[in-house]
Amino acid sequence: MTGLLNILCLLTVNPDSIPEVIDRIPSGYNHFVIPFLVGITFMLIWITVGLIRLLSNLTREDRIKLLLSWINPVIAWKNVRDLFCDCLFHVKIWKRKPLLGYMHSSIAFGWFMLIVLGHIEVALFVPKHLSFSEGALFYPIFYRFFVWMNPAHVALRGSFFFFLMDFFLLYVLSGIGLAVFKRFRSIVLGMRHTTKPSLADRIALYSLWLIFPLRLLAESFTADLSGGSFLTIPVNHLWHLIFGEKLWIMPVWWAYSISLGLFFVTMPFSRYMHILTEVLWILLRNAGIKPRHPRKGVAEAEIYACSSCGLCLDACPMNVQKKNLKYSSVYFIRFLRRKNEKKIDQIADKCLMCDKCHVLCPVSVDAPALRRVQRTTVNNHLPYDLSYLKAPIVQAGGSWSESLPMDSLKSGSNMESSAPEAVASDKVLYFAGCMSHLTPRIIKSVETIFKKSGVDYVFADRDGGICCGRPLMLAGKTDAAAKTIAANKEMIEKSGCKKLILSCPICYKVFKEDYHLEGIEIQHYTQFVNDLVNSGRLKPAQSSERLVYHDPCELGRGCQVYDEPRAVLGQVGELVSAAKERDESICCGGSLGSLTLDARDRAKITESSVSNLLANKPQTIVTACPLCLKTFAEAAPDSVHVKDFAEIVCSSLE
Amino acid sequence: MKNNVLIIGGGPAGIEASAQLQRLGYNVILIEKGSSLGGHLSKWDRLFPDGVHADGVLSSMLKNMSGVKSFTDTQVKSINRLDKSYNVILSNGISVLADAVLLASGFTLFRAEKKEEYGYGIYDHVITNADLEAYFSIGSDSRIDKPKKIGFVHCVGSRDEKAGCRACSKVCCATAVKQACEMKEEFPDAEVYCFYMDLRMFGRHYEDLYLKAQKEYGVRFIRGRVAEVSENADGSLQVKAEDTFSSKPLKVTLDLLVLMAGMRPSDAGRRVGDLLGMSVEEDGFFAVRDSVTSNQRSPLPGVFLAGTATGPKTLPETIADARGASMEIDRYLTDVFPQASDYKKLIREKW
Amino acid sequence: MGKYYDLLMKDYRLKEGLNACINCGTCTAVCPAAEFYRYDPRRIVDIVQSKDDAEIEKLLRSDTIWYCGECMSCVTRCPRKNAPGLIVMALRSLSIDLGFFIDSEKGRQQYLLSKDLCSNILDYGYCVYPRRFDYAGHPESGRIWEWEEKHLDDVFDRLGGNLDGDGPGVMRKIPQEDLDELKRIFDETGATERMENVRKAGERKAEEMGLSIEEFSSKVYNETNPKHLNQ
Amino acid sequence: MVDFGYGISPSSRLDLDKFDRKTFDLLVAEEPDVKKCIACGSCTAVCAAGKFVPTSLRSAILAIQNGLPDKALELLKPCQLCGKCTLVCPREINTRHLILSIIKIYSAK
Amino acid sequence: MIYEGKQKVWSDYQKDIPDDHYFYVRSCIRQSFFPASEVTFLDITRNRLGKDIFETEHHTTCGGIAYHSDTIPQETVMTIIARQFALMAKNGYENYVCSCITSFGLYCETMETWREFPEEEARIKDILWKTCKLDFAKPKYLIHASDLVYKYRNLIAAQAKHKLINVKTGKPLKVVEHIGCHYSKMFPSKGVGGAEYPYVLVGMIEAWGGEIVDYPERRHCCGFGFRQYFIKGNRGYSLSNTYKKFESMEPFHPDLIITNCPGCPYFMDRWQYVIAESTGRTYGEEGHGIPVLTYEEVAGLVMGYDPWDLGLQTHQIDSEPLLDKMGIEYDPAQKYAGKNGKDIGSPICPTCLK
Repeated sequence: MTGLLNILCLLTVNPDSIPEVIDRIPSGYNHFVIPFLVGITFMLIWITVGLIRLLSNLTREDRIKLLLSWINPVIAWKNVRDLFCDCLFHVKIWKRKPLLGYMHSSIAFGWFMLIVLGHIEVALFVPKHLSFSEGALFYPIFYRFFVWMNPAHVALRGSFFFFLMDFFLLYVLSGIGLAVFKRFRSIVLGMRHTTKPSLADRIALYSLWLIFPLRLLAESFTADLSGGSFLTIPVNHLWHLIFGEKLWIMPVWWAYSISLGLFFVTMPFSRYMHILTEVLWILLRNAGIKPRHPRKGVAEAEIYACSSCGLCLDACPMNVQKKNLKYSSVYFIRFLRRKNEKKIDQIADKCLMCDKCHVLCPVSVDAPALRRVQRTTVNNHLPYDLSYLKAPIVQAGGSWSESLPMDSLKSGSNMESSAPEAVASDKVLYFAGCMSHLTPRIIKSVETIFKKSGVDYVFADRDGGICCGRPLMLAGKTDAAAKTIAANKEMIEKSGCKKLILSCPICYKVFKEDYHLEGIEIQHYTQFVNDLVNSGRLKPAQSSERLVYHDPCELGRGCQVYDEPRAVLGQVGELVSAAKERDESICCGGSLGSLTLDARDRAKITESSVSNLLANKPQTIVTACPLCLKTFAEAAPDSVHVKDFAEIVCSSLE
Repeated sequence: MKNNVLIIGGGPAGIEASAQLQRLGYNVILIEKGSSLGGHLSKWDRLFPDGVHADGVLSSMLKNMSGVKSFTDTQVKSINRLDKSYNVILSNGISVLADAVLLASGFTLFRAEKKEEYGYGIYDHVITNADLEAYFSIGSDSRIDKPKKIGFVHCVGSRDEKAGCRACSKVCCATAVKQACEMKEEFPDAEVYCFYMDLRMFGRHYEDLYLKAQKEYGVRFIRGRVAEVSENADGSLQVKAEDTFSSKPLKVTLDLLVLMAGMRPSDAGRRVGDLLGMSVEEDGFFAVRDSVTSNQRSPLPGVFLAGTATGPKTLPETIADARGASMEIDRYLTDVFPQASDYKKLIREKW
Repeated sequence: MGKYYDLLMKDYRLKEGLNACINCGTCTAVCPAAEFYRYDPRRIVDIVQSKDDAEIEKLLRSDTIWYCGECMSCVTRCPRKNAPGLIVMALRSLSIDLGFFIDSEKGRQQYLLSKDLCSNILDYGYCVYPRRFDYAGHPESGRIWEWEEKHLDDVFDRLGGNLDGDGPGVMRKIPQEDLDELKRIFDETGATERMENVRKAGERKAEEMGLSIEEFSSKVYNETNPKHLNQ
Repeated sequence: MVDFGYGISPSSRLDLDKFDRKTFDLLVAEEPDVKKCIACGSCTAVCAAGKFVPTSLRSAILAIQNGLPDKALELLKPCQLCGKCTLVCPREINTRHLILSIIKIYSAK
Repeated sequence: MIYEGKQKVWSDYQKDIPDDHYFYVRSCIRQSFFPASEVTFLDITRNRLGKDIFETEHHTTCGGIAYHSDTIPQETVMTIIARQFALMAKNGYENYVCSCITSFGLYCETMETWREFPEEEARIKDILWKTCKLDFAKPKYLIHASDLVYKYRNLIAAQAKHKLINVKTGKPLKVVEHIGCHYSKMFPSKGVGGAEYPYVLVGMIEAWGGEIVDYPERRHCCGFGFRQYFIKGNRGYSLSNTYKKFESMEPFHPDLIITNCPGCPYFMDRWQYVIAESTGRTYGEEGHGIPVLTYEEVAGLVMGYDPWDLGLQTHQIDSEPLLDKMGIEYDPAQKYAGKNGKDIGSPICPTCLK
């Protein structure tokens, strides 16, 4: 009240001598800011402590990696871009669900702008309040309360900021509106499933909802004193119409401050922590640091960067059955936060590792990787004995006495005679892999293609070889995987071939990522065939067969091989598209990724995957993975053929 | 005129055939050596694969044959062939002039004591599948005393040349698995083992029964014929077999051993067969005209066969067989009786 | 295909002992050898009826066929009236006739068995002859035999025996003309020939192993490879 | 003490009385499929590791039921988890998880 | 255990045993290790029962042990057997009684082979004529000596001086019976009581007042196994099987084991000693073993023969506890004495067994 009084007495003096903005309350302080102060301080302390803990959990080399990444211009630029695109504009969401994208970005970016502009105003009009002693922590937030606007001469500059502030406030409010709406009718924003919010989430959510309406209320109450624009001023008049001269300013500012305080206090316990953690996660992620523990270190940033937006719910192929929702990444991460070991373990084992949730995540939280780390902590130490892979096997139970890996090298039929050591480097090495041996039609077709295009090749595992190691990795048996990898690596290097062709995406991914075969080009046969076609060594005849191509998880999302197979298939038949493809393609359900998913659940997934492929009435489903092939072959309706990429290419050569 | 049809044997086959033939308008006389109709079915508690109650099945079958003249405690005294028909004198004094005779004499259970090494009738806790069914319906058997470990031996008196029967009895596997499940229900914490040579779960839903036994009841199936049973000091049984999957001899202590006694031809049936001079095959069951197209015809004109008289069958098969026999008889009677003129020729060429 | 099988089929014991095994395992279940050796009579019958020469030859050269104790318990049990015990005997005969027996440690033992048992028969007309049964070689025969061995004549005398005596009675001397008849039977029925072959094969093996006959004999008599036992 | 030069041989007869129900129930809780095996041998037939060493899921399951868990472990340690057995199993047993679970539970003690 | 059940089985397996005029053929092992048993058997049949039982010094081993050690071909043993039959015929007998179970089994097997393949019998006939100028006739009755004792069990009981009863408690002795594998396992119908519950020894035990105990491994082989015993390296097999039997019968606390095979008593007697020596395990009362006797010895005891005349001292397991239970007088001093009390020393007493 005293404040108001001395404004009035000022008014009695010459208006022109009065500046544009007057510090209405010289102390720059009022009790109502306390709730906000408490909240913000608590939150700041919390994240500082958390940050320190997190960084201390990083290994030394990881910490160095992080520092280096900042001075590396490429990464630095990527950081900036990602921070804007992912944190503020939520570009990823925009791309998939514009309305949802707008909702997220409006709140994030709008609020961000309100804060920034608020500080600019303070800097321009009452700079002294930027000093900590003068309430830098809260003053800019409640700027509108503390100042008096001289209606006599509002410079353009001032009204410009009034406009911006009102504009962004409106912008945020529109987002909030959508959010509230989404709570009740999520489907409208393109989400079939949404996460169940925890208690903390609810409190934070509701306080968040309240913050901006209350801000509008508060600022509009004081608009006639502290100024406003197209939004606050009319509302202010409205209030006066309703309540007359006397407006209860203090209560609304209190409420506003309380809602802010409440939000910040609950923030660390709610999904909204992601607003801040995202930043850190993006830095770590871009620095290329991989989690070594499902909860500690990078993982912590990762799991707190998850906004529980629930986009992964619809992404997850398991969720064709509602009962499986609880196995989705968002819940996995929630349980990681809550350290619920039993649930963590259970959920970690279910996942198919199709990687869709990772690819579609607005902040690229790599939940599959976290699940794998979790599996490692449980399974890696389990006893195993792969010693037989090293030494030559002599009369091991069965009748075979050949040594490994060299003698398991058998040359292709168009060079029968040559012994492995005689293999020249211009030959390609074909490694079919375990699964291809269960689908001989793939092997047969690949060999035919080799022969028809006059490719000299060596068949590395004609009568069975050693597993590529990925299945072991997926099961978390990292050390065991290293053994099989070493054995295969030795075999490949000894073969002398400079090019390795794989017919199984599972192999392909692990060979590419974990084998580190210096000087050896690794190709999936879809890529190889594509090269053959482009170089004219292979001339497929176009047919009118309507084909749909299924992207195998490991090949597509896993290794970003989307175009080569399509390029070839386009020349083989009439390529129609599936309802969802590429990034969005649906796992066939046969994946080795899941440890505990049972046959029934898998069947359901296969069903949905097939119907997705049949959207445009193809005659033939083409895939490029033995596992997918087998899975589809058993599940697809008799009216459609299921063929392997190599097979269909083969048939086009006759 | 109404032809007389004599049906010998009041088990499922006889009952079903009599019901059918009566509906076709023949004058059916059914005789049964036992004191009640139903044969083995009346002694069984529940039936595989889905465990329907035997008495329900039987009573519904009996309902269908109401009105048929049936004589229990009655056997064939003499039977001789007149020109077209058979003159049969029954043990109860009645004599019947039957235009067709259906032999539905069924089977008898293999006498388990003949497999001496299993010690049925010698060891205190060895019983047969029939004993177990009785236990299920009556609810008590001194030999069954809260068993903690139970074994089922398949192929007792089947697929066993020493026991005089090379053939498979067809129903034991499914019965064993059914009874194994029932025992698990009765004694949930008991270990239940099935010793089999081949699991012949050939029928519809039989494999489901097998899966259920494994999944829900945790019955352990051991591929190996029980070789020897002996009694421990405490009265429990020591059972020896080979786990042929591991190629190792195996020993287990059991509190109860159930022998799956197989199907043997019935002695009473053989008696009538001898009276008629009907031939039996090596397995002791009656020979049929040909095993594909006329399974219900005996080599004798006017004499037909149904049910397990011609070898092991499941209950549904028996019933179907009885219906088949009824049709054959109907065809025979309508064929033979109206025009008696070229009867001999007709018989020669057709019957 | 079936070469060895046909040879085996010449043996009456196989004619009697093999008729379509159904692999039920009753034989193995009661087999005394199956529990202590790497042995499964069922498999043997199965291999024989497979007529697979390679598999049968493996068998003939292996230790496996020598594990059986010929107690014939299996014969009682088989539901197909097979006699695994007899089949093993036929296999052993063939293994000896083909000279395969010498390849396996257990088969080699035929060298000593043939030497001792046949000479007992030909020299005395008995399979077992107490003067040739020494405590040193049979410590399990116990302190009592150690004593009996020392006082064999007195003991037999005391117990109403007729050790090496004329006329009938326990352990009497069997007249030479009867022994001669036995010898003629041996010659005529191929026993002598088998003895000779086994002897020669043994001596050859001894040489091969670079052992004197004595060393070879004691090796064969005393040694046994733990791999025979099955845990 | 006389040295006879030989002794009582260890028995290799399977003794089902030695079957450990408690631990088996743990396994069943972890992976119920273990009960569904019909010992058809498909898994052993396709096994990638089986090409080099004797390993067999079928035999391992039997070994457990016959009270020889250590034998089961030995049979499963060479497993490369390649998953071929899962694809060929006629009873749709989740073989990979079963193998992991067996090793987890029976190597625990 | 349901006794009536067993009786039914027993009644199914009765075999004709002739009343008189037997041709006796001896057993290699019984002669070597239990000479008194055969002496006693002949004495009982001839002098106590007044039967005509003939033995010729010309008969030999049947070659069974050599045959089952696979050292001689089947036709060799068949011819030897034919020769024995010829000797029987030559001396005008047709009831063939053999003392050895291996022989008995072999005779049965041979007869069976000849029945199935008459051409083989003809061939052997020729060989026999060629080698020995002998012609044979198959016996009318082929029986084992224990069948004979079984047949006369009640006559023997009638003359009994002692019964298989513990004179202190008045309770029947617990007796385990062990049947030689080759007695009826190959041809159940050839043995009294068949293969599963042979009655030949049980009948004696019952007739003489004992109580039979049936234990799980009753049917199991003693483990002789021919080559499995003759070669030292194989004896683990033999030992292990006896061990298995004793472990199985131990809970029944038998007082006595009676056998009808020459080898089994030797092995079950000596292996008890080896088990005691190498593991310290004993199966009788307070550190004693369980006496394993031949049916002749038991018959002898029942009829009041002097234990030392029966040769019980030639068992490694002391029979004194049994004799005491049965209330049989004996002179410990005479145990190891030679003929007419001649001092021939005595064996070292093993410490492992009482």
